[in-house]
Amino acid sequence: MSVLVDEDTRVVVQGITGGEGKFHAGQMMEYGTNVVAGAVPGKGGQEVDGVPVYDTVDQAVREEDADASVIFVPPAFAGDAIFEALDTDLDLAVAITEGIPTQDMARVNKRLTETDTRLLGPNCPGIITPGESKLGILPGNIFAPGDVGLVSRSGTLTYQVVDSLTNRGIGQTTAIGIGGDPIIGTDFVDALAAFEDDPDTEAIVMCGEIGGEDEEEAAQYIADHVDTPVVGFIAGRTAPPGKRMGHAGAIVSGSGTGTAESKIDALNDAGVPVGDTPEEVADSVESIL
Amino acid sequence: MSVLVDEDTRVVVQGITGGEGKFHAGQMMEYGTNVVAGAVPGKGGQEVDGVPVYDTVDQAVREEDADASVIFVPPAFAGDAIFEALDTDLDLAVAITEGIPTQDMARVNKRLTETDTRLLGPNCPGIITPGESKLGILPGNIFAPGDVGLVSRSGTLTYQVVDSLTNRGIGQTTAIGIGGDPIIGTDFVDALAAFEDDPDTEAIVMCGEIGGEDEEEAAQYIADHVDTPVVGFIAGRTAPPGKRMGHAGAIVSGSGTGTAESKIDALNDAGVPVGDTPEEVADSVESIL
Amino acid sequence: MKLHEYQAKQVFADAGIPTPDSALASDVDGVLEAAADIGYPVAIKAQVQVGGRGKAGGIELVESDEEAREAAERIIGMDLKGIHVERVLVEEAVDFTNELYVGVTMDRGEGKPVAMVSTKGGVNIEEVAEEDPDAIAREHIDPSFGMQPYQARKVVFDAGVDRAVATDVAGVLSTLYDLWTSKDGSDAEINPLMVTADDEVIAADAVMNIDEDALFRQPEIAEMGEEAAGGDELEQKADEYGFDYVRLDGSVGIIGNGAGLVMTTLDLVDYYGGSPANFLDVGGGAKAERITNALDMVFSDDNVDSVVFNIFGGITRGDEVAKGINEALEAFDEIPKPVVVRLAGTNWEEGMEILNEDLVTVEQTLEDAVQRSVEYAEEGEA
Amino acid sequence: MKLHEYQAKQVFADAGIPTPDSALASDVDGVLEAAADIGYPVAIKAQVQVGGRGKAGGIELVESDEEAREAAERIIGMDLKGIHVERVLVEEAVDFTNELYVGVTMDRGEGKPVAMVSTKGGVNIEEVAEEDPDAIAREHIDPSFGMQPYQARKVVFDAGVDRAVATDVAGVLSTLYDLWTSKDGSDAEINPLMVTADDEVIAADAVMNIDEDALFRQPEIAEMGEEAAGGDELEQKADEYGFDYVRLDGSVGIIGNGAGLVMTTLDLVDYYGGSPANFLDVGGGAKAERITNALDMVFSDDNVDSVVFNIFGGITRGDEVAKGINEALEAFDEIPKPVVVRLAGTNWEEGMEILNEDLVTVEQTLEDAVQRSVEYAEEGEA
Repeated sequence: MSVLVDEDTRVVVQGITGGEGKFHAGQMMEYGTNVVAGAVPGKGGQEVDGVPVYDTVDQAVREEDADASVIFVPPAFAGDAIFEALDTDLDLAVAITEGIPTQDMARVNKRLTETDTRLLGPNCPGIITPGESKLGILPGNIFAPGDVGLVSRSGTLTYQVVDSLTNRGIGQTTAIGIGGDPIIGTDFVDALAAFEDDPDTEAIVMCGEIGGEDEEEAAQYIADHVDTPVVGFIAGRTAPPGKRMGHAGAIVSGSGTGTAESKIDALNDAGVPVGDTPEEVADSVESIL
Repeated sequence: MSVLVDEDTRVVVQGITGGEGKFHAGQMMEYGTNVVAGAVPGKGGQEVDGVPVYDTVDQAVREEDADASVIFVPPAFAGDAIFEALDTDLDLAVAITEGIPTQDMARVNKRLTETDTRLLGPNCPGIITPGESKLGILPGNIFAPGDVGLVSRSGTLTYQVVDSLTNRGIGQTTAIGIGGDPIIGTDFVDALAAFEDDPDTEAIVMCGEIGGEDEEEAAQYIADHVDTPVVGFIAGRTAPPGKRMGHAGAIVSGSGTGTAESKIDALNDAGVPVGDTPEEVADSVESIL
Repeated sequence: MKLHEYQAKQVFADAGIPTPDSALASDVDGVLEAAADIGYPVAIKAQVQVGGRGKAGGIELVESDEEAREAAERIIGMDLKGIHVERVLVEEAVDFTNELYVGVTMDRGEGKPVAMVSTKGGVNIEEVAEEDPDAIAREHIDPSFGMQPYQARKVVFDAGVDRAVATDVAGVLSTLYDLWTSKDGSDAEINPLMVTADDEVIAADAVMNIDEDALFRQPEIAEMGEEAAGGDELEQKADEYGFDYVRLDGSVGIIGNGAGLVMTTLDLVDYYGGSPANFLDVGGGAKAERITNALDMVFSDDNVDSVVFNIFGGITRGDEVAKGINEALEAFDEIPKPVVVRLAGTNWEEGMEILNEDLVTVEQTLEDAVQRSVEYAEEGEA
Repeated sequence: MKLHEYQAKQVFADAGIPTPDSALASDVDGVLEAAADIGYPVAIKAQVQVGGRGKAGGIELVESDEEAREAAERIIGMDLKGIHVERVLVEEAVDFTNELYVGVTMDRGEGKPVAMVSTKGGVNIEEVAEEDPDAIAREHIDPSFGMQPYQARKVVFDAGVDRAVATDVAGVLSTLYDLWTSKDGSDAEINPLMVTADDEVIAADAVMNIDEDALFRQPEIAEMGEEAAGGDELEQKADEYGFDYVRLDGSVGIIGNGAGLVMTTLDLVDYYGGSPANFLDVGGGAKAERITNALDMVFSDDNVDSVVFNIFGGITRGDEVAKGINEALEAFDEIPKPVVVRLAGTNWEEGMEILNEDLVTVEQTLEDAVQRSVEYAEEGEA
């Protein structure tokens, strides 16, 4: 089994006529994702690789009975594209776009309280249920079906950890990249809840990084609600306070929370082993399964 | 018994230092209303007729444990005053102010979906539980405690109908003036639901008027959910289509709904007798009790 | 408050919505001068606040000075549905291939703004709404966020607007929404929004109604409103006095406080066989002077044969009302029309004491007061 | 992006926030001229992007030409926490009775804007936040509605601001919020907002940081940003190249793709006993030229003794990376520092084939690559 997406997920690609959108729509279809429509204003009636394009997401969802969208729209227009996705009956919208202005995301964040559509991202690699469906830009070939649920704030770190797992023959139920921006939709807690509900997920790997307090909140949530074993990893142990390290979220304020130490302590307190290296994470998972 | 307000209701008066606010706060207290605080920015620390004034509604609510507010604030600032009231733990905010710009009320209307505080009004006479508490500008002396719940879009029409009832010895549980503006908080359906839940309300009088479709919706609600007998009255039978009659809400579009005829038909279909005159309303109520 | 077409067009043009070249004129020379500047053909359009101007002969397309002179002479000064035409807009005639409707208004039932687009523009949109409601695409707007770009596109595409102009039409709609909010509009409409052969869009008409309750924060619009004032002479007077007043065609003049109660009084006049001459709400808390003005209003209406005064005091005080009635009537040597007064509520007893019963007929109940006024009116007509 | 004080003050003043008279100067004559215009006493304030300017000697209050000349000579051209002072703001010295703090920022945990007011202004507000958090009143703002007037008042009254100036302070806060939204601010602060003896408020300092992701729609601010650029020479270079780069003080240069993975690489360098010289994220989908630039960056750092290149390809392709590495290194007669490369993910095999193994050390795993680079660095230091 899996969480959030599977082989039946019907996907609309917002921005399918753009360079990124077209390339990754192709990659997704090659992986087996059921891409049923594209949505690009003014391009309705066209086709991209056999996929019909609509002028609005609403039309695409209604005509093709889509239940998820992936957003490849430049940052200036991505906030609006997310709003458009949230104003439909979609179950899931995955925003890949990096560099969306924070105030646009604050407005999206408010809108999220008013919709039943789940947002993943932005600035995330997407989500993959190995062997079934991938929504986003994750390199499908490093994943393998299996029992481990993975949730991560970082794209390439996810690949690194997954690679370590897959190389040992440990597959994944679903891997979720929640994105590194300060304001995101689905967060660690949401993803952990989804994995906890999935009977096939035997262990969860959670890759966090410095900045914010999401990992601390996740640790509390694990202590209170998660029976599935969790293994953690925190990037940025050596980051100096006050410096922004790439991800907008990855800034250490120096005020005690948000540091790697506080996150690791919180996870350990919740009974979550935290690996010093990606290989140690894989070791821990191996010992659990 | 009563609905929404009773002798225990602790009231803060927004705008208590203004002419209207001061006068009606006095009238309310004279009637027995438990006015515990005033709220006027910059006037915190003062007293009005022994009532302590605070700079913010939040402070007034926290310090005096208020659970309802009455808003006497000029139209230019009333939208903001309502927002302020809705952002507290108050159960009820009663906006008396007439002439609030419609777009301000559209924003308030959105905010109402996000708060647990009930709004009554604006442009309404308020609410009274005879013998216990009055919030607003209704002339207390025409009301008497009793078994009839009354809800009305119009202030003076309410007085007319109540007067007919009281003169016959028929008292009221609570009388609610919902206001005549196109966008209001508590509507007929909300008031009907409250009266239906009140074991002491033996009959309900509902005074509507032309314009909008609230009476039609109320008729449907009565048919579906209200067992308490209801008597109706609709003002504006002789109003020509397309003319605005005082209340911003009282405009007949001429497109079939919103007319007195459509409202009376809808109420009759729901088993509600509609009086041709206020005295006929009183006759009907008398025959029910 | 309704702006004139030329005013609304100016507001739209200032915000960047394409409008035809035009100039305002109030005499024949002005029309000819404007037409020469713009170049024939031009439309000459009466600037009056009535619907169906075209059908009523208030709009004419002309191709020469001769035609322009003829049209100007006919239209300027004409009586259009009761309104005197003082000015015309002389406007570039635009060749079009399509006519769209674009509008923003408040959906009072939902308590939300709504944006509307239709490809059936250029005709009476209310008729379209009734006969073919699906021909109008609608999108409700969350007023806290405002109209999002995708919503403008959505309603435009849903209406079936041609893709070649969809982006431009969505842009016009977004601007219209922004104007509607920033100017406190109640309705903002462009009908038709013309589409030209080379896929340009241009606002051939412009409607902008403003929420009167918001005029205090719209000084520029309020100034336009002074120019835009129109309508019946008595209704203009009511505006000056600040009354909610509607003129009807019966014979019983009606004055009261509170819209619901005044409407009920009208209904009772009808119920007892009379016919209301007007709706006049003096509002809450009226003082003596306001009452005097109200009586002046109603006496000014030649149709009125009797007057019924129905006040149920809440914040309005009976003694103030009585004082106002006395003052108004004592100014006459002879009372022009019989006046029936019914006072109830706050200070009604004080009012009764003050009231000069030589000048008015007093009744205790609403029903009696209305019946008596209907009788007086019948006598007056007889 | 952080604006200079003088730029932020101009933005604030244009929006109607009271600021002291001031002028920018870049030499002694300019300072004296400005001081003469403004009138003594004036403050001379170094315009550099570092905290604690005052304590570091970058701000001086002067009362005469003599003092002004002395201060200007000392401050202009001085090195303030590593930054060369090129300009000073000469500013009217304001007499005050109170110093407030007023700020707007994004609460990332809540995903909402937050407005803050404190009567403990004029000092390091972060210290106040830590030592006496109740001294700062906070109000979260719903970004769909924007800051409501009552919210500005609420946070001002909750902070205990004197009623005599509360309305003015709430007005400044409202303007600050509007600026923060309209200019895509990440932080907007006034510290101190001075209160004068006659109850006027005036912004004695101004902080405005802008969301870099929003600069595309803030052309005026972006232009200011070109002037505002500052910081370490290498970090300026990184800005030009468009890298996320942070300089550290170790000896292992680190290049990778994706913030999380690069941070992990830093952590592993530390784990295996080395010390990172930098954080450098080439981002997603980097092409050969970008890789070449990244190597140029790292080689420019004298502290670097070895380089580890860790790429896990998703949208980044191993062959492009390999091509970039070859191009960068083939330009040297002698490779300046040993480079360890680890390629994984998309097209890693193609990359391995292309890579000139005479110029770099190739490792298959992240752990091996890091360990090798740490060894090289130790050798280099030795």
